[in-house]
Parts: sequence; structure tokens; C-alpha cells
Amino acid sequence: MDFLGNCPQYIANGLANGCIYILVAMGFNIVFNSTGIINFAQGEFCMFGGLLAYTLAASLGLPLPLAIPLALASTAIIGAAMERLLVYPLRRAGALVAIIATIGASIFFKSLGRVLWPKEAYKVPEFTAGNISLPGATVSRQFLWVFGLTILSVTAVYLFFNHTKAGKAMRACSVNRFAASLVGINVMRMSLYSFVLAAALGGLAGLINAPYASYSMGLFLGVKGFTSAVVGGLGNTFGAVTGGIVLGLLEELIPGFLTVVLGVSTGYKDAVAAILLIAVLLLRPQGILGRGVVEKV
Amino acid sequence: MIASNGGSGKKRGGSYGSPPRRPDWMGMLRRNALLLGFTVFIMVMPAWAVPLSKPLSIPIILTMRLVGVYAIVAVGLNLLMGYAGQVSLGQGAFFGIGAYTSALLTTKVGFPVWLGIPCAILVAMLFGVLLAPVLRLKGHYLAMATLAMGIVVFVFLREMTWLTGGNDGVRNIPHLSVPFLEITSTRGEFYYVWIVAIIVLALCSRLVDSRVGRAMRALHQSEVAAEAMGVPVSAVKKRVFILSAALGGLAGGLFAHLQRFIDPNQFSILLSISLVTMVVIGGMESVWGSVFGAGLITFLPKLVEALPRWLGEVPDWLERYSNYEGMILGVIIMLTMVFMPSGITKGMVDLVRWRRSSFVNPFRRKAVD
Amino acid sequence: MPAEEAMSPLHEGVALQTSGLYKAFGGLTAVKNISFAVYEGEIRAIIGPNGAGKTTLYDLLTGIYKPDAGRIFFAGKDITGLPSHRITAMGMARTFQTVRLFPHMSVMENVMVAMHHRTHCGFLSCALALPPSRREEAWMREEAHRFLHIVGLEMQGESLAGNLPFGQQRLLELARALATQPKVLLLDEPAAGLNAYETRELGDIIYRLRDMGITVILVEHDMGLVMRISEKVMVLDYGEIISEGTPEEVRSDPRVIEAYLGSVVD
Amino acid sequence: MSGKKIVVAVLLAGVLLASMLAQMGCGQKESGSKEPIKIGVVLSESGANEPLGKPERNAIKLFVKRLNEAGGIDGHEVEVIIKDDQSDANKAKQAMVELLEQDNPVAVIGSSGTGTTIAMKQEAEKAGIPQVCMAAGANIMDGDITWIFRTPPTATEAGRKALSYIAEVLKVKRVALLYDTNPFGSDGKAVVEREAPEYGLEVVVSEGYQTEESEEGMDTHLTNAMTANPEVVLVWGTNPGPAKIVKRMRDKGIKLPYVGSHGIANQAFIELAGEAANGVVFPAGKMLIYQKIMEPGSEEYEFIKDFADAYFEEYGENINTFAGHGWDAILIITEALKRAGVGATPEELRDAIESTKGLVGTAGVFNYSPTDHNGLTPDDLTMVEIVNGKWEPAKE
Repeated sequence: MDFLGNCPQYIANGLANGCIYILVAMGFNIVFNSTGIINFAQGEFCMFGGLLAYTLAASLGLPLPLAIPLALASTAIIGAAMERLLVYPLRRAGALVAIIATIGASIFFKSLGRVLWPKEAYKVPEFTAGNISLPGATVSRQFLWVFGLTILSVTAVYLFFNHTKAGKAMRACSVNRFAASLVGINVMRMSLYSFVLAAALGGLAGLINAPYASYSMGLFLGVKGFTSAVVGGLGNTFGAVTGGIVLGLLEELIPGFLTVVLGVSTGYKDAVAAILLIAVLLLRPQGILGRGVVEKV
Repeated sequence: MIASNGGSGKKRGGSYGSPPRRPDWMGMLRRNALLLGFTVFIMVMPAWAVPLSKPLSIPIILTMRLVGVYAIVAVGLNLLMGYAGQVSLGQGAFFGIGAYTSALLTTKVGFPVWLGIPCAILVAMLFGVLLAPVLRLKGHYLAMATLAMGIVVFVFLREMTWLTGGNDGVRNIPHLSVPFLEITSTRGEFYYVWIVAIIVLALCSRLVDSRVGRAMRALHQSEVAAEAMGVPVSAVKKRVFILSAALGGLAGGLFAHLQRFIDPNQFSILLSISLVTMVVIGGMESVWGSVFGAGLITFLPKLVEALPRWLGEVPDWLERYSNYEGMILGVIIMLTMVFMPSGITKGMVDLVRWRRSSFVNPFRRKAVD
Repeated sequence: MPAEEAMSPLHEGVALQTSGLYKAFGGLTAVKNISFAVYEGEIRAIIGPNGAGKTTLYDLLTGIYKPDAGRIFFAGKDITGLPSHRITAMGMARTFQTVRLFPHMSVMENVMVAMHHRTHCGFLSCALALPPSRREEAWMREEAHRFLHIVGLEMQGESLAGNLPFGQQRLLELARALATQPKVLLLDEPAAGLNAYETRELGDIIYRLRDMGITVILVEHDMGLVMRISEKVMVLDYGEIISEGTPEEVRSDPRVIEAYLGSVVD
Repeated sequence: MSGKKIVVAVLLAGVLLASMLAQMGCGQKESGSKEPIKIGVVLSESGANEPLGKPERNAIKLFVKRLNEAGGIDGHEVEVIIKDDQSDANKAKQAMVELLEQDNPVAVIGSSGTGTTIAMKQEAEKAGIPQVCMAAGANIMDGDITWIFRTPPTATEAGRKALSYIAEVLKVKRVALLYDTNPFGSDGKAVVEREAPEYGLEVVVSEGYQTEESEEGMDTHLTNAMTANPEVVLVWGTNPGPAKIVKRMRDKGIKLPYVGSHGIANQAFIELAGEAANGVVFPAGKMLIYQKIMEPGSEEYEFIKDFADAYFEEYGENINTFAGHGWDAILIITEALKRAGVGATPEELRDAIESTKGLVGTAGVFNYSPTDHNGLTPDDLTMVEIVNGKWEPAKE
């Protein structure tokens, strides 16, 4: 059957997109854990990552091994600036105020991106061009980088949170910020670190996400990344992995099924992530991997 | 019923209450001063705003019609979000549903407009009932679920071409009307919209100070305590949600007949986000704050646009104002949240109080969560 | 008290009765096989070391949690699993250990919220300010004033609840609970944070409530208050009833002493 | 109550500020001896259609500048009032009403996109004022066309051109259509699906994509399309979607011919698609490759060259299709004004535009009539092929 024949390709595409979603989702998780905020500007970090990489590598002509760390570092600095100027002053404000403030930041960033990079898209240099043929599927070489860097990032984030002092401190903040501050953890500094890390991860996602970047990509990736984070269980690193892969695969398999088997237009693809998000939130709000939460009154 | 309740209360505790009040006309006038003042302000507005529009290069009355529409939906959202504390990032969905309902009924079925708009309200309420289960979620999760809801409605409006016409939109939507009279002039539309808006504002400002309004505010501050005090929390939440959907539908219906051409892209999640911004910037838990927020967000682009004209010759990069609009809006949102988290209207009120008494500091006031 | 016995038809004059209540959170059993009956007009104290399950018991009684097993009878009906607001409407009210007022509402409004289930005007009637809703509103103000008077807060009606001093916040919570017109009132550590004078006042108020026909159950650590006002005392430890009787009986019960001393040593 | 006082204070301050500004506004000097002719312009200078609106604006401003330097129309200066609709129909309608109410223009130009144009069209009809649009959407001309004119070739003409190329040059039958789900793409989809049978073609699959999707997302759409065994891939969208698709197609080694829409008739497509752009064929106005297909010295050639040189001198950029549409729009109105006279009523101006015949513009030769307000025919388009990163005429 055609659909089954196409499946390897769908799965390969789904995995590639899923990897990007994982990186964005981890950014959401890290910030959520240490500050309790959903950072709506997470998608804009991806935009900065991609467009800065374009500027450094394509416009200024820096070699990629130099341009990419620079782009990531600049994005991280933007994240840090956002934390210090916006999130830190709001550390005692409620969830809604923080949500709106990060929405404000995302509007600002997007607009800034438009001023600096006004064209509809820019081509970010690929790490390695070309493609690989697998049985039933063709993937670009870039895919290997995406896959490898995602695994590397997930591992690094996991090791950081479980085997370093700073990481453990950040996890402590996620469990109980007050208690963490009592045992001498500098909660405010953890919040800064989390934004730096999240911005860098977002920037990475933006610059490896297929070789195109534009000022408008933030919202698109932000929604997907958040969906992945929630589907897997907000705040959970492996949840982000599961969520990203589930969303990535569904987004390719469902339209594939609709077009090839049912012959329906796939303009509905845009709604897949949103419907998945609502379904997961209503049926299993703690996410696929999340544990049951007893609400303490 | 009431009398027997009161009686039984008295029997137990003895009579401590004050004697029942007589109708107090002066008091009512004083209590409604803001509403009355605002009504007068709106009614005389064309008199001074029309001559002022041209030199300012800001079409005040024209823009005010839209402010009225957005004020209606923002007040509805404020009931849900500011008063009852249930964040919705998908209010644009109800706005769009209302707009499409009225537009399609009047263009395809031939309903008169004054019948199409009530239908828009009903259909929006119906969707409110259907989508109400998301209210089981709290905080961030609710925000995201409603955001997703907005995306789903947007995609369906775009893709269900057999009904909505897809990206081609619905055009030649009739003008606003009352039975036997079509309203086509800008000033007529202005009055039409604002009469509806002022009625909505009056009802909502009454509502928030009533039994139901208290229940809403109570459950915002502590759901457990509200429930324990006999407030059926989920039922109240659900009703507020439906009410805000209804107001969204009403505003959407008005919008469709003002614009007379709608397409799905006008109801994307950017609309929802700007509605939330109106509420938050204007002031949570404040009916009048929403009006102010709607006005600010609607007039801001006009101001930014008119600025180069006021300044005379400006360099080309500045004239391409629209790219900066987003930056200005973003900065306003961020500054408001950092310095006046309870919104600009409340912040201003506090600022004045602060001048009088050192105990109120508007920059330290926390918003209710 | 074996469960079968408790399941039998309610005795005359029993205000609140439970049989074999269980509640576990994850692996931790917070409430274990609790059966008791409180008679109308009684002042019943529940004491026990911290973490003994007293507040969880309250949460079960008022419907905030659903018990894993067991039943609760109130006002002659089985109320197990009913939602909290229904139970309140039937006449059981409570206060909270950590004060849970509506801090951004006025004192008066706090009390008026508690009259929600005794009033009926809906969205439309309220928004239009129809005569019934205006009458109701006036009546609510009057009633609220009366309850504030009982606890002595009638002068603070218009100030924000969050701005009251702590002791008055406790009193306001009491007034608010009274405004639901309870038959049974559950107080959760009402004297915590009060000074000696305020505690004595509180005792008097509780007596007054009993005289008004309200059955009072209180969880309290202030033994002076418990011994002074309660008619019967129930002691919880590790989620179980370890002793029940008059204050004197309980005071001399070796199990109680052990529980308390044990907890002190812990 | 202090809230009330604040309201009063804010209102007072507002009125004060407003009156001050009003005075400033009145102080603006009136230049020129004769009343200027006002033409309202609404463009998408920002938002999704920014790449269209910006060159259009540049061209219009340049045209007016040159016209006024040459003495205007009968000694009257032409003044254009440009407003941005941010690619939002709702704002376009608002801008249109503002223009009509405040500036009382003799005609309006706008807008760049289809939805925004339709929103404006209704107001133009209501006010009875000629409107010249630069949007390609075929559905703009649905319904009443009394007041609306158009300068670019429509999706219908572009679609027919592309389909006839597929049928007559490529000589294949099975078309896989990939379209952007935005208004540009869905308009093209409607045209292609409607017109294909006329050319004996079969649209075997129509697949909607979102332009933000990654290359892998596009790969899925391609995979879906390939399942239907097409003989040619027709992609209807604006950047960057088509570039991602063609790159992916070539990466996967799909050798099928790729036909694009006039939405990729710009340098950005070549930059984005890189190597993969070679071999792509799309319909475009002749202006794009005028040096290669027109005789130097012919009227059309000189007209475009003049425009291109002036534009380059002013902005340091090469002309593109959209700049051309803006140039044509203001050209058509001013030419009609010259014929109808400065004091013409809207009806007279409209009639003058309708009587435009053989007017050479950048997009072709405009011939309007009371029944045809499009002005162009598919013959004004040409098929362009990208060869070594350059535009060349495609073999016909």
C-alpha cells in the first residue's frame, strides 16, 4: 500500500522535525522548572539563533565552526538580558503577569527581528550539504547533524541536571524554590542560568532547523515546542523527548494518511499540534510521562 | 424565599441589621457617575473629534468604532480573566465565530443584520458550552489550551471552504441595521457600536458588583475557599466562560458588519493575543480598564502612523513606521507588567493616591492571581 | 466502633456521623478507619499531633477530597462524594488552618460571598439589577452586617480583608463561615496566632454559637481552650482515633500521653 | 472618588494635547500655486505582503516625484497619501475609509494583497471612486467591477500560462499541485483546478503546505504528491516555501519538471533555492527579462529601461515585478487624469481609465474597456526559466 510504502519517509521527516521540537521543548522546560514561567519568547530565541547564524556565516563570511558558537552565545546573551531586565523584576509577580510580559517580549523580539532581517527568509548555511538514501527514505546530511546534536544536547542537559552541582541546584529550585533558597541556593542566579541555557538551546534549534530562517518563525516553533513539552509532561527532560517525537511523527503521518489514503486536503496539518495539545491537556494533563499529581489544598 | 431566609436568620442571631434602605437617587447617581460621564463623553465625541481628526491625521471617530467593538470583547475577556482568573488566549476564536455566523447568515441565508448579530451571540455561546471543559485546567495549562483552541478555530475557518469561503473570505456583508433602517454613515456606526458597548459596560459593571460578581472574584482568589463557602465553582466558571464567549460573539458580529469583508486571517491567534493585551494593559479586574486598553491598543498604530506627519519631514527609515509599531507595543507591554502589573488604569489611580498617602505605592502593587 | 454499627440508621439527634473513612495519598495513609458521631448542639474537639490527619479529615468531611472508603452522613443523608459547595449548602461550614480569605475583597464582601447558596439571582438578573436582585443585595448586606457584629468586625466592613490584622482575619473567617448558616461548623485551629485575650474572646464566641444551635467541631492545639469549652474530645494519631471521651478522660488516657510525648521526642 | 478625577484629568490632558497638535497641523505650509491632486494609496508595507508593498511604494513615490518635477498635470502637483495596511484586510478597509473621509482623493491605488484589496474595493464602490489595485487574486473581479481596475496579471492569466506551458511544451498530463495555504496559494489552487481540464490536464493531487514548515515538512508533502505518480510538479506559493520544496525535490533526486507561480519571480527565490533553482520554470511579466526578449529601441523596451534606470538611481536596487505594478498603477491613473482633465468627476475619470488603449506599461500593454478591467492578457506574460542562477526565456 502506498501509505505504508511512504511510512519510512514520513518517519524520517517526523524524527527530523521532532528533534527540533525537542530542543525547543527543553528550553520551555528549563525555564519553567527554575522560574515557574512559560516563556512565550522561546520561539524568538530560535529566530535569533537562525538569523544570527545567517548574518555571521553568510553575510560576514565567518567559518561555520566559529559562526555557530558565536550565534549561540549571542542568543544566550539575549536570553540573559531578557531574564535580567524582565523576568527578574517580575520574580514575585503572578503567573498571568509573567505570561503577558513574555508575550510582550516576543512581540518586541519579532519586531526587532523584522527590522534587522526584513526579508521573508534567509538561507542559513548547512553544516554539510547533500543527502543520504536509506531504504524507503531519503534524508539530508543535515539530518544527521540535527539528530546528533539533539542527542548530544539531551544528554548534556540530562547530565547537567543530574550530575553537576549547578544542575542539581536548578532541579531543587524546580521542586521548591523557597526551600532551595533556604538551603543556600541562589535562586535568582539559577533563573538567569536557565534563561541562558534555554536561549542557547532555542538558538541551536533555530540554526539547525532546515537551512532557512525568518523573523516570523518564532511563533510557529514556539507553539510546536510547547506542545511537545506538555505532551511529554511539562518540566521533564525525557518528556520533552517523547513529546517532540510524538508530535513530529503525528504531524507527518496524519497528513500523509489524510492525503494518500483518504484524499483530503492537508491544510488541516496546522491544526494537528493544537488538537494534540488540547487532547493531552484534557485527558492527561500531567503528560504522557508525567506522574499523577496530587493537588495539595 | 428571601424573606423566610432573612427571618430565620434573625430568629437565631437577634436583630443586628440596619433598617432597609430607601431608594437613594443621589447615591445611585454618584455610584454611576463614571458610567454617566463616559456616556456623555461618547455622545458628544463627534462634535469635537470630527474637526480634530484632520489636523491630527488620526480619524478619531472611525477608529473609535473599532475601539467600541474591541471594548465589548475585552470586557467579556476581563470578566473571565480579570475577575474570575481564568486565562484565555483564545478569545479571538469566539470573535471570529461571531463574525462568521452573522456574516454568513446575512449574506447567504438573507437574515437581516439585526437578527444576524443575536444569532452570532447564540452560536458563540454554543461553542462556549462545547469548549467549556478546558476550564478544568488551571494557569499555564489553561492558557495554552485556549491558545490551541484559537488555532484550531482559525484553521477550520480557513479550511472549511464550502462554508466559510476559505481565504477568499466573505464579502459584501450588509451594513449594520436596526429594523427598517440601515446604518451606513461612519457616525451612525459609531453611535450604533457605542450604544451597544455602553449597555454592555453598564451591565458588566453591575454584574461584577453583584452576587455573581463576588462569586467570580472569590473563586479567583481561592477556589477551595469559594467552594467551601458554597459557591459552585465549576458552574460559575463555566457560565462566565459562556458569557465572555457571548460578548465575543456580539463583538464579532458587529465587527463583520463594520468591516463588511472578513477573512480567516483577521481572526488568527494574533487577535487573541492583542485582546489579552488590551485587558492586561488596561487593567485586570476593571471594566473601565478594558475600555482604556482597547482604546490604547487600537489607537497606538494610528499615533505611530501620524507621528511622521506631525514632525514634518522625516528620514525614510522612520517613515517605515509599521516595523517599529511592534517594538513600541512590546516595550509598552513589558514596562506595564514590570511597573504597573495591575494595569495602567489602576496604576494611575494608585499613583494619585500615592501622592496623597505614602501607604499606596503603585509600583509595588501586585496583581491578583 | 465497628463499621456495621455505624452503617445502621442514624440515631436521633446525631448531627454528623462517619463510618470507616479511609484516605491515602500515594503510599501515605492520612486517614484510617475513622468512625465517629457528633450530636446536635455538641462542642467537639479533635486533637492530635501534627500530621495526625486532622485537616485531611476536615477535607473529607467538607468534600474537598473524596474518601477512598467509608461513608459520611450529615443531616440524615449520605453526603459521601458530594461536591463541596453542596455540602456547604446543606449546612456544614468550615474555616481553614491557614487563613483563606478573599484578600482583595472587602470584609463585607467576604461575608456576602458565603451567602451565595442562600441567594438565587443569576447572571441576567444581577446584570440588569432587577428588583429581586436589588432586594436580595440589600438583604445580604444586612445579614452580613449581623454576622460581622457577632465577631465584632462591624466597623471594618469596607476595608480590604487582606489588610486586616491576623487575629481579625481569623474572626472574619469565622463570620464568613457563619454566613453560610451552618448546622455544623468545623473550625481548624481557630486560636492559632491569637493572643490570650483574643483566645478568650474566641471561646465566648464559640459558646454563643452553640447557644444559637450550631454544632461546633474544632481542631485545636491550644489545650487550655480545648479543655475549657469542649464537651467531648477525640484524639487522632497517624490517621486513627486513639481515644475519645470527656476532656478529663482523654487527659488521663495513657495512649494519648504516649502519642504526644512520642511526637515530642520525634 | 479619585478614579473619577483621574478620568477627568486624563481627558483634559488629552483634549489639550490634541488641540496643540491641531494647531501644529494647521501650521503646515501650503505650497504650490494650484491645488494639488490627491491620490490615496494603501499598501502592505509590512506584514506578510511586505515584499510586495515596499517596492510598490518606492515606485509610486518615484513616479510622482518625476511627474511633479516635470510640472505635474496641467500645473497641478500630484500628492500621494500612502497608508500601510499591514497585510490585514481589516486595516486596509480602515485605511481606505480614512483616505476617503480625510483626504478626498480623486482615485485610490491599492492594495498589494487580495484580501486587503477586496476590503478596499467595497469602500470604493460605496464612495464611487476609481481604484487601481496591484493584487493578483482572480476573485477580486467577482461581483461589481464598476470602480476597480488592476495592473498585474491575475492568477487566472498566470495559471493559464503555466498550464499551457505544461500541456504544450512539456507535453505531460498528470499535474501534482502543491499550494501555500495562504490567500495567494489558495487562489492559485482554485484557478489551476478550474482551468486544468481545458488544457487536457489532470490535477492528480492538491497538497496544501505552510510556508514556515521545515524542509522535512515539505518532504512529506512531496512524498504525498509523488504517491499519485505525477509527471510535473506545480508549486503555487510565495517565498520561502517553493524554494524549500525545489531544494528538497532535487536533494531527493526527483527529476520531474518543476513549474512555479509568478510568486517566485524574484531574486530571493534564486538565493534561497541555490543550485536547485536551476531548471525551474515560472510565468512572469515580460519585464523580468526584457533585455533578453525585447528589441532595444522598441517602445516597451525603452519604457522599462527608463523605469529601471530611474529606480536604480533613486534606490540603488534593481526593479522587480512589484515595483512595476506600482509604476503601472500610478501611470494608468495619471494618464487617465491627463485625458479627463484635472477637475474630472469620479465617473469621468473612470470612463477615462476604461478608454485606456494600448498603454505601454511595465507588465505589458494595457487595454481596458467597460467589461474588462484587467487590462492584460496571458500573452503579456512569458515563461521564464532559471539557468545558472539567471532568468532566461523558457523554450516555447
